[in-house]
Amino acid sequence: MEILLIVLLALMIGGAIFSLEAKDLLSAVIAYGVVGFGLVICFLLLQAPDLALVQIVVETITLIIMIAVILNSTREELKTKWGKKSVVYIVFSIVFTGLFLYFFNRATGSLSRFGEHTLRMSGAYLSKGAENTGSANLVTGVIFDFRGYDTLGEATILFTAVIGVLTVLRLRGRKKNND
Amino acid sequence: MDSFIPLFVVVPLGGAFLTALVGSFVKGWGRYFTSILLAFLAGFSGWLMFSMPGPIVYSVGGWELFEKVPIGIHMVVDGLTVYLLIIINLIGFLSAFYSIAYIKKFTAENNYYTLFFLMVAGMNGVVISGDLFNIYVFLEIAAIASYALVAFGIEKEELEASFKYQVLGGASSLFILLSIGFLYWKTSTLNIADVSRIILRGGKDEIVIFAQVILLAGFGLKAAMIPFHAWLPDAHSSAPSPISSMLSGVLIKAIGAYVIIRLFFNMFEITYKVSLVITVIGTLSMVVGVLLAIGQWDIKRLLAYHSISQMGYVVLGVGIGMLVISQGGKTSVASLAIAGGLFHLFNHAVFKGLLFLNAGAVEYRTGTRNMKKLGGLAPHMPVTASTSLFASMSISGIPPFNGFFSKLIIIIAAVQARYLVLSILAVFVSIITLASFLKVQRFTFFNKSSDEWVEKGVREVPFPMCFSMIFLAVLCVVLSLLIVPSVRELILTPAVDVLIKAGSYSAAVLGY
Amino acid sequence: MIVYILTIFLFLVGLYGVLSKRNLIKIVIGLAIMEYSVNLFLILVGYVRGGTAPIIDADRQGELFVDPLPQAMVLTAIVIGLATTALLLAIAIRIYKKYGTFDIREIKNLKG
Amino acid sequence: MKGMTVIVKKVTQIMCGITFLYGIYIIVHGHLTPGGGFAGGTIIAGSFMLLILAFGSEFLKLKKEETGSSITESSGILVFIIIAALGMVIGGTGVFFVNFLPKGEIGKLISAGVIPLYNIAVGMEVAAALVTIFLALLIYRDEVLK
Repeated sequence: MEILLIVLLALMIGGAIFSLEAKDLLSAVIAYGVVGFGLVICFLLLQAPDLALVQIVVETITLIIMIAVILNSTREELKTKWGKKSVVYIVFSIVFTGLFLYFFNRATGSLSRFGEHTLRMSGAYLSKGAENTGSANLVTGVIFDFRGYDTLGEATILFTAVIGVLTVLRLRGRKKNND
Repeated sequence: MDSFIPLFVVVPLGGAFLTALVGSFVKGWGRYFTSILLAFLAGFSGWLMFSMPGPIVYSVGGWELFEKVPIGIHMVVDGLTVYLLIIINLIGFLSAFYSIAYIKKFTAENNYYTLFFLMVAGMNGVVISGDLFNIYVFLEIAAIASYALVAFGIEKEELEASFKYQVLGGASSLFILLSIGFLYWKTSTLNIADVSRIILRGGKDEIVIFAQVILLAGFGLKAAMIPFHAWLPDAHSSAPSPISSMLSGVLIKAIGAYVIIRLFFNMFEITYKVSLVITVIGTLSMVVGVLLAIGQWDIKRLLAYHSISQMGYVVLGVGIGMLVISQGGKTSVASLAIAGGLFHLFNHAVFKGLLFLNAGAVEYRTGTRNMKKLGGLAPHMPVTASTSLFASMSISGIPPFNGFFSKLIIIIAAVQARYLVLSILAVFVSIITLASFLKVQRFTFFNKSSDEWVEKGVREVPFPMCFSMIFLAVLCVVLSLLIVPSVRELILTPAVDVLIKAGSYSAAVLGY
Repeated sequence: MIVYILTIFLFLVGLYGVLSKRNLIKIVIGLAIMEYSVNLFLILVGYVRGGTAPIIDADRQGELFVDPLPQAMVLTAIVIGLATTALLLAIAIRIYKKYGTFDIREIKNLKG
Repeated sequence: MKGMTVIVKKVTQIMCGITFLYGIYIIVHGHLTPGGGFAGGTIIAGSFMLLILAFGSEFLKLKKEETGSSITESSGILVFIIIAALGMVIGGTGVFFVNFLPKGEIGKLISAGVIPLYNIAVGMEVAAALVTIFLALLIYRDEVLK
């Protein structure tokens, strides 16, 4: 189980790096799909079927939209020169990554290991959630009943994004004749 | 009264959906509807401030504590929250009223008002929420609405500023979510009061420091403190003026500074290191912001850099308070410093909001923001010129305007806490601010013969714009009253007490 | 433990993309990768070894379940990510129309 | 935007109805099985996108104003907030987001109080929102090409 996750994560990291470094934007987007669909399998392995279902559809739609944008504009990645600057960048990122991971490892050493999570807030959801909400699927029970207020916010965010997209994509911003 | 708390979120959200729905059939619907609802909310928050007996805790969905663990989402309204709610809804109302005339120049008015409502709803939601993840969700509503509003004019520089803002804002949101993940890992709960109890019980823990650092980076980006300020000048100067006034006056406070203050006082233990970091960040923002502002010739860009600097004052005041508390100093000094910071928060919202509205009025009539091309506007736009003078004197700390008193309190507190260097820096920055605003006044409203503007037909802006500007200018003077002890005890002291008595927050929510 | 470290590494890869890439689409991809890794991190935190998906049946009473709360949080986060990506792409395509390129170096005409 | 070949069109005709029904199934059974308003809504949006991609926007006579989808979206989320606020009036407790309908028996289709209603409202909203975003990007592209 853990081995499987590690393999999948390695694949996702590979996909992510390839997607960021690819010379063709279309292949970058497809490699990005590897990350998203890898995440779907991770969700399935980690016993989150709800998320897997949402993620697989959302990922597909994101890919469609991204490909539509790219086919509509250009596929070429920009040409970048290798110079002193990029070497400095790479060294800096490697050092930063190492430091971040070191501190992360040190800081989380005292916490519960993988798979040994303790419950506090969700203890009540598991023990009494089904009778309190009447929903057999506890995740649905949590998102629409215990934390329904969050879900209102979430639906609002999608609404905001739609209004934002319609606003940004209108043809003309200002009226022609002032006053 | 308790059951009316959700109105702060429900009213603007409902307003947004109704505007989107009805506004596409009825022309001009959003124009007046927005102002009416926001005026109602501002009045309501004012009423709440004077009639509130103590902290109000509202459990969404009616979920009681289960074996002493909160399981639902709680809304918490205490002195600090009400203080912020008044700022948000008051400035929101005035900006919306100003927009009635200003936004007629743009197309898709309806979307503008919908996004405006959503932004206000998001900020109100962040302020009244008592749950970490809920704060994240509402913060995203406010942030996404503001991304779209920055790009509202869809010209080159607006789109570009919006993209930059969105990338940095998105990254900061993910940092915040990551640190919420760390805190959930450590405590298995999301309620701020509950998290606070567990952290305080656990003593020193490295994961808490790690989460604090990431959280500070995330919210520091949202509040545009100095190492993370890159997006602010572009975004705040490109947006339509009423939106600039909302962004600079309210948004960076409600989803940046407020959350930092709330979490670091009421959730984490105040330690010397963290307070030192916050003070240093505040000082840096104060000094570097004003130095960057000197060379600017674009009015709104200059104002945006001054926003960084003035937010530095707020964070500095609060940071000195934290330092004093962490070293076990006198409570009176700490509460003076925090009071200065919070007072300056309100003042900055008022005068910076006013200055951006002034800049908008100038741009509305002349079509440019470049100070080199302006000058001699004072005879033609008397209201704009005089209100702008009020605001400039207020921001540069000239008595008897409000900015003077809040800066004075912060400086006195710094002296009392023996941080002489900080107080000298604060005075120094104030002087540079004065110089900078003398330049604004001179090059915009005076200095040049004004015949050129007569040909172009420059005259005073329409009534809604004038009304908002005059209202804010009056507030600039009236807010000085907060220095009077009896008024201060009514408004400022409850807000400061919440932070000084850090444990009272958890006690109010958990009841033990 | 190594699972967590790899997830954080994925986060840092995304951050690298956001900070160092000069192409608008690549920046969007970098942000999306960061978001995915945070989602995965939250689910990893909520996993209980041997637990099953939290769906109550009559014949599954008393089984060990994984934590439903991070799942609810991630469901919210996925939709937020979709919204952000859509808005970013809309602005990117608009910028492309104005400038004819996705290159951020040629786009910079803002001072400061 | 033009449509695709006859084979694609024919397959789409068959698939898109099934996808749509599957989306509705996922929404309605959200409180019993994995899935719910978000998953089902995105699936329904997917079926529309399939249709639009295969047949092209001209065939469906789509214009700039996506009035239909944005109205559906606004009303979906309005229904959501009205149900949530109804709890303040009906529940007797005056609480926001209270589950005021009877809970029923766990595992039955009609159970869990207002949760299925929330699911349906959210499903409507999500489906309409995604279709609107897609149409906006697509039709924008058409206009640019002209």
